Amino acid sequence: MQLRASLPVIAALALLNAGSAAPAQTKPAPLKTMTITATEPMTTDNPYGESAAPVYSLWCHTYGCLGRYDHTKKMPVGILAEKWEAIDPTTWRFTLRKGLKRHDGGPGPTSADVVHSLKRIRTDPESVQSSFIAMVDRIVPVDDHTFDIVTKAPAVNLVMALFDRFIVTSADLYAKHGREADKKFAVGWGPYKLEEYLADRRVAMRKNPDWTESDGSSTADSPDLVILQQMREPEQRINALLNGEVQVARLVPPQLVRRLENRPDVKILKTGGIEVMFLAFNNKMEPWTDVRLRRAVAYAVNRPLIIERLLGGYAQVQEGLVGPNQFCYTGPPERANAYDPAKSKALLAEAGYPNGGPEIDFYTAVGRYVSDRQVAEVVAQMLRQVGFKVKLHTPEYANFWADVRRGRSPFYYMGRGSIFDPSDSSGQLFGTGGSPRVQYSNPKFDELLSAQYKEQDPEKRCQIWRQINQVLIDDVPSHFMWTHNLVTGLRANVDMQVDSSGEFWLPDAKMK
Amino acid sequence: MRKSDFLNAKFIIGASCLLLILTLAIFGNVITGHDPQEQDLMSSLQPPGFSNGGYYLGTDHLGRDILARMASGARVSIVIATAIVLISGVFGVLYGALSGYWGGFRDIVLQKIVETFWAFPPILLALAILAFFGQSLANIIIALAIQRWIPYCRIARAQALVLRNREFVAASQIMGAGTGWVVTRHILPNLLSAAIVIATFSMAGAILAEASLSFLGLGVPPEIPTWGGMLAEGRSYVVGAWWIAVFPGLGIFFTVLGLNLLGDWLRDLLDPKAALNLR
Amino acid sequence: MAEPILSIDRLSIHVRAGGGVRLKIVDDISFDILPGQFFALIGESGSGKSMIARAIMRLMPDEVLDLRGEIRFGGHDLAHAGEELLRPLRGSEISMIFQEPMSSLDPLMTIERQLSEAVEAHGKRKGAAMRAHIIDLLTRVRFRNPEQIMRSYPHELSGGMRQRVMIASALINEPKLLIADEPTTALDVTIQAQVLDIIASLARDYGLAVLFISHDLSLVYENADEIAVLYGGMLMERGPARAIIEAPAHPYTSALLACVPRRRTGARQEGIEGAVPSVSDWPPGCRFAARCAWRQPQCTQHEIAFLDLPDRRVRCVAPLRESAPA
Amino acid sequence: MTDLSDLQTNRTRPAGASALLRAQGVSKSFWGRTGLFRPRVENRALDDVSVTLDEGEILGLVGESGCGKSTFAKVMIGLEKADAGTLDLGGRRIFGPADRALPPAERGVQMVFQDPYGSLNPRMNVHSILAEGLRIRGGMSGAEMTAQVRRHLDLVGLGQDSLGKYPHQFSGGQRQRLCIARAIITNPRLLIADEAASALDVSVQMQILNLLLDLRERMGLAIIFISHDMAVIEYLCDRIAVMYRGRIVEQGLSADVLDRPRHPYTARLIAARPRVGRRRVHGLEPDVEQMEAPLAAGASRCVYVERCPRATEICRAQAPALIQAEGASYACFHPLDAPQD
Amino acid sequence: MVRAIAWRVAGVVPVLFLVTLVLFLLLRLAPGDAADLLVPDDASEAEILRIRERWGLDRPLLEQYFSFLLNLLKLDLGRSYRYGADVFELIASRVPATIELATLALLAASLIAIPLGILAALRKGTAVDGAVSVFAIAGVSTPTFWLGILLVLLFSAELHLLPSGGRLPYGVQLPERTGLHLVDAMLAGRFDLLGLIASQLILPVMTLAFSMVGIISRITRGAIIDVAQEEFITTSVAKGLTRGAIIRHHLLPNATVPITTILGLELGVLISGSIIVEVVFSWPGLGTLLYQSISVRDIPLVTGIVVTYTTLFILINVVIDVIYFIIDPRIRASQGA
Repeated sequence: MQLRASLPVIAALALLNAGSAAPAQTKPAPLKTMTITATEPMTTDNPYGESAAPVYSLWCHTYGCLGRYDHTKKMPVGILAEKWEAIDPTTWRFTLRKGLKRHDGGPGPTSADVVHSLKRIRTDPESVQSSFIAMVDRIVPVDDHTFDIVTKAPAVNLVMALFDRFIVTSADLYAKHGREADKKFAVGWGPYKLEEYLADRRVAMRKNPDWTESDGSSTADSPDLVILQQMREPEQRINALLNGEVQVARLVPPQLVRRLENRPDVKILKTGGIEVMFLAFNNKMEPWTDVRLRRAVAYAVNRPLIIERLLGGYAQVQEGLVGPNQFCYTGPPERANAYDPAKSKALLAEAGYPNGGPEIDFYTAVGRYVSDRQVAEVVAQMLRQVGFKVKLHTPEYANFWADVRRGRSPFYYMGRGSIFDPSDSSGQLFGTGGSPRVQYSNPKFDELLSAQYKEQDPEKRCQIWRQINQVLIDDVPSHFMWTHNLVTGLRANVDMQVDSSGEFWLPDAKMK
Repeated sequence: MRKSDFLNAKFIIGASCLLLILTLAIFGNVITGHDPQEQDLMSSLQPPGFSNGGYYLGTDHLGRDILARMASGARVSIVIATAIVLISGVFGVLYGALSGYWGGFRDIVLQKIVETFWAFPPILLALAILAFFGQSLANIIIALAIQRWIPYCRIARAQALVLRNREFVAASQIMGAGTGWVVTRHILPNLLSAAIVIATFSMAGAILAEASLSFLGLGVPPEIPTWGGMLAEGRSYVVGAWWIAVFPGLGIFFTVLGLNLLGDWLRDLLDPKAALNLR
Repeated sequence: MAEPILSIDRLSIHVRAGGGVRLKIVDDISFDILPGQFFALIGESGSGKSMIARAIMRLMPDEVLDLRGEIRFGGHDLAHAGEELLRPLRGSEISMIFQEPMSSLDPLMTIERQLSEAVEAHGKRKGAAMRAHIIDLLTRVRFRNPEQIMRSYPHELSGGMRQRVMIASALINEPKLLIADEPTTALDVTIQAQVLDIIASLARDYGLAVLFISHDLSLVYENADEIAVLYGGMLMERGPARAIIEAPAHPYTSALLACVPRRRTGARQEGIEGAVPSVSDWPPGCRFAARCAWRQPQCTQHEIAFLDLPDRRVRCVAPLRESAPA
Repeated sequence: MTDLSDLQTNRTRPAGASALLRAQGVSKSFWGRTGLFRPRVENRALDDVSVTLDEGEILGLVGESGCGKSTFAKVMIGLEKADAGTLDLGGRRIFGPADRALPPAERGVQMVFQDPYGSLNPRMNVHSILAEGLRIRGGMSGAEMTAQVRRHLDLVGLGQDSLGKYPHQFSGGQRQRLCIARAIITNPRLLIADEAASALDVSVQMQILNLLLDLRERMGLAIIFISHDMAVIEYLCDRIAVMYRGRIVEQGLSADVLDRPRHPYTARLIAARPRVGRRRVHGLEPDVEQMEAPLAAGASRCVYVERCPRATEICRAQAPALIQAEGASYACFHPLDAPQD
Repeated sequence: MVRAIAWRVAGVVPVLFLVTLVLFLLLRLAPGDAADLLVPDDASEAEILRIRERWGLDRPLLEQYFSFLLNLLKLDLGRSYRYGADVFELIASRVPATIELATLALLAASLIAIPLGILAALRKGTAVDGAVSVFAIAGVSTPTFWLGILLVLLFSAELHLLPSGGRLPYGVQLPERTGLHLVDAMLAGRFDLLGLIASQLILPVMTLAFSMVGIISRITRGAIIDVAQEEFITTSVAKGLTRGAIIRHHLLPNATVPITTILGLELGVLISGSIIVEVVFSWPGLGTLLYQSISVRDIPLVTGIVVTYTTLFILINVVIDVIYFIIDPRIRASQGA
């Protein structure tokens, strides 16, 4: 499981200094080492064995994936693919970059490797990634560097779905070594070479000297050695950053940001997130079948106040599923569910609870999202203020999630990660026959959703999305709260952008 | 300092600590006008003082009054700790007394069960219980009590093994006393003082254990203020809003200190070897 | 008459009891022990006899508040000597054996180490000479197989054997005085006699003075030269052993002798009525008065002074020289 | 007060059924290990012990520590189960190979222990201690119980003011009186006193011995008195059984055994007894105590052979049988009344 | 003695059986399904079913248990759901970290607490005794996580003296033989690394040790006082031994048995109770692994870890027995040499 390549002693010494926090020593060839905190579990060295944005990002950097969405330029850019186009509503043609060399000196990526990768996603017993390629029917190689992806139905969002996720691994190496290839021959074509993989602890990557960006931009300032260091406790991330043990501390919770303020050696980076937090109702469970009560909840919650006082301003109110950070955002909706306790009380009275009630059970995830428990406490209090009789539950996450997933939680606070293109997640969340978590069914919503899948014109498609969003706002199958800002702490010598997904593209990072 | 003065010092300091906590538990809510649950986001993170709207010990991140929560927390912490000590104590003492009194094969079997519990990582049992039955005050008490009966059991068994060979037990058996009779009249009363000493120490441990569970996100439900929970939540604010964590931390410290000092005092008092023997 | 080796002069011992009460458990005791003398100190529980023994060695429990009077030994007053004076004396000039042979030996050490430790502490012998000396002593306390005993741990020996090891340990530096605090009480009667015989014969061999403490007059009768009878922290009668046993002058001594069971040929032997009063409620006057068959009104009115008879001293207003019980 | 002792000692023992207690061939072994997985070693605590006792008689069971006398007491009382042998008490079989062993409470045997400090529960007051046996047996009202308790306090010579006191408020002798009161309150037919006077001061020891004699007179109580002290036995007992390493080596009427001991061990015990006014026989052995190996079952030799000055080949080759003699029986090849070879 | 140890080890079998049985029932009956947690949020029901089938979660409970037991006999603990890796290997990679931490913490605590306890016992009832008492109680009454957080805050974030967590920074070449870094460094002759390794260890070890100082010093004090009241100590004074000799040769050896007992128990508690310290310091030990595997219902891993704990626990007990055996001739005699 460990890829312990030999390392020059010089690196060991450099790190030794970082570790013991001794003053930096000047060495003949300083190695630019960037240690980045990681929180998501890095559980397996099988590139298809885990499904989470940080893990996809790791493999995109090492093995390489087809492409990624550049949040700065607001457009998809290729990594291993250089070109892609829809040649008919269900077929997309991709062309792979030529002139890439595998880290071990082997040949560049070919269509066969892509076909192999699809097969592994689908059939590797450890794979858990098959959902994002659910729309793909098959991949047809055209030549060594060109292949067609045929979808089951028209899929305008194919590129967005595949990019940042579709990891390409070598068919050859897998044919020779099978699963062992992931352990001993974890070599691909990406901008970084994997050097060490310690599950749940640490991943180390070294800059691939042969790499050039597809647009030819310089990677000279990017770090030579990147270490992803698992640190789950936010306090520790801050301490490690302040102590110079790490250069990038991700996911700094709002209450800890102040510890980074006014420090000469540290900067704070704030990025709008795409994880939408919401209060979800199970629309088939009493009393939430009554839209008036759902609306009463929406009007009772003072989101700006919570953001300002509890979240330190590090969040943006979100109306509906499509907010400013999402794809297809077309400006604020016509009608929003703004804080209005009087209206909320009126709705409650109208629904038959003039003197308080109904009694509701409110669940929240704990320790999963930023200040989740505290938010739930405030929300519960606000609901009580308009008359709801709230009992707040804080189950352990596994139980919470099991109940939510099986549709047994009537009312809960949670987030839906990485909603950039809202297409799939909204179908799954709010479509008729979707997952039982929300149990919402609205023919109008279903109709609009399938219409946008077929709409090739981006502008028109976004107009449909505007309508969909309004339906979700008006009908309140869930009440959308906000997206958290992603706060990253950087050492002063580091300059990099963090995407709204929380990830980053290392070749773009700069380190002095 | 003579020994007796020293003993008395332990008692006086220990009792004053507990008295302080009891005063807080009883009168804390009278001093402050605030409700421990009442949130006021607009006045969150107020530092302690006398000119901030009556929040003498400041407010937490949700604008709740720390003093009111300290007072409620004292009550809850005391209730939790007492309940844990009672449940684990009664069960452990009975179990150990029976095991030791019976001896032989039954003792071996019972002790295997004890070893099993002892070998279990404590956090696992707590987690399993809290996960399975949900987080409630009662379940926290059960989850903690389940790991804390073993010290009682050990001491009770050790004592019972000695006591069952004492002649007054034999005399009772000769008169036809059954297990129940001997255990309730001869074994239990004689190991009570040892159990009480453990109980004072264990009570302190229970308060800390509850705090640790809160730290791992498995503490009592959020509506119920406990010192452990306050401390665990306050850790993120320790730089900038120290009062959120420091006051409950002091509360825990003084309670545990008080209980331990009283336990020490009690042990020295009950230790037969310490008594002057003039016979 | 030879100079006494140990001279106890008006010794009183105060202890602290519960509730800050101060009790005088040994009251104004004086006696001398001559070199080579076997001196028996007789008293029942609570008479303070062990406290006197421990006071000589200054091995007293924490409860002891102070010692009054003098304990003279070899020109020093042991009652007020410091540790630096006492330590070289202990185990070298004066040694002591205790009542409980089961707990007097360190369970984790071999007998050899415990014995050699006592020698080394005073640096009198080393190496092979020390070993030979130990073997010699073990033989003298009548071990048939001393080398095996040396290798043993205490738990491997019976009570009597341990007590003999203790005797060997006490004599190992050829002390001038041996204090034996009820060394036979925990032993079976058969073993008691032998242990006592060993002490007495070794004392003769070494010319050693012995302070032998017991609650049983009958036990010491054969070996003692001098007897002192203690009751309630006070000396009741003191004199030559044979004289005291054959004709006790104090009613208490007489009663004690009457308590030694004999063949019951007719009437029962009457024991002493009542119980030894506890330290906290010692009566004024004669402390034995309440149990005394010859009690007279003046017995409880004032302190009873010593009466010097030709062969002994006795603390009684009406010694039993001529009078017989009513 | 009539002194029955002379009558008792002069009485010849009627052979046969009228005896209160008949113990026949009682054996008991403990199985000890010297190490795990090693063969267990049999340690015979009682080897073919037979004893009889009449109503109102006091039997002295004498021997050194570890000779098995306490084990015998426990077997009789029912706290230990014998491996072999029969026990009859008052015509009832209380233990036998083919019979159900009677539980302790139904045997009518009570016991007084050696240590007056360990045999009273420190947390119980005198009333509860004395009434415990009555309570367990049941069927008695509180008032009756208190009356009984008071009567027995009187009987053992303790004041009525003791009722509410706790054991630590009593002296050793008073505690032993409490123990005796507790034992007799259930009206036993046989009282076993296991070293009941050894831990006491001489003056108190005599009081307790006299109390036992009183009880025998007033209640006709039969007593087995266990001791290592021949002097006490001599004072108290009508009959003596001498035990050595699990066997009875000599038994008979006190006067017979004491005046004409046949077994060398008996003689040795007698010689060791402290007596004022008579010089002890000095017969010091080179090693007073040997480290003795546990006695294996069925060892065919005299148990006393290792310490016996009269031992010869035959003593090492076979175990002596019990020989009946005038007033006593003994197990020895070279009894003291026979000339030594 | 070998037999005694064998006997002791054999005694683990019923305990292990009970432990696994209880654990299995607890985990299987608890709500929250491993499959739910293994797949991403948007996974379909079919996907979940596939995962359940893959790990045999669809089979009857008893069948699952028996196949687990069968594998256990072959020393095969199965594969982790979450990591997909062999449970045995996963645990083996984590155990040394926990053992190193726990052992050093115990060592540190003992080095502080035992002398303190002795001092308090020898000066029983004086101000020294009182001071030790208060220090000990302070240790007992400070929540571990709290102390850890404050120590890191002070020593790492503010003073920059010590690293905030983790075991060894990347790139330090340390050939792993035992997995215990200090030992490995010495075996490899890399004495230059000792300082670095120590700097990583110091805060977690201090945190863990602080809470134990109280217990150990109390037990030591009690044990010494008990022994001091034994008659053979009086005998040694009567022999004329010096105070130092009595303490060294009689007091301490005889107090070793109760102290060893408590140290052994504490080590057991430490190994299974270091979770919080491991979490606070990102210490890659067994505790964090357990915590994470419970939260994802990774049954093979949880079971494997608990089996490991149990085994370690028994091993510690065996070691204690061996120590007793060495110290105490009475035990030597009763167990047969």
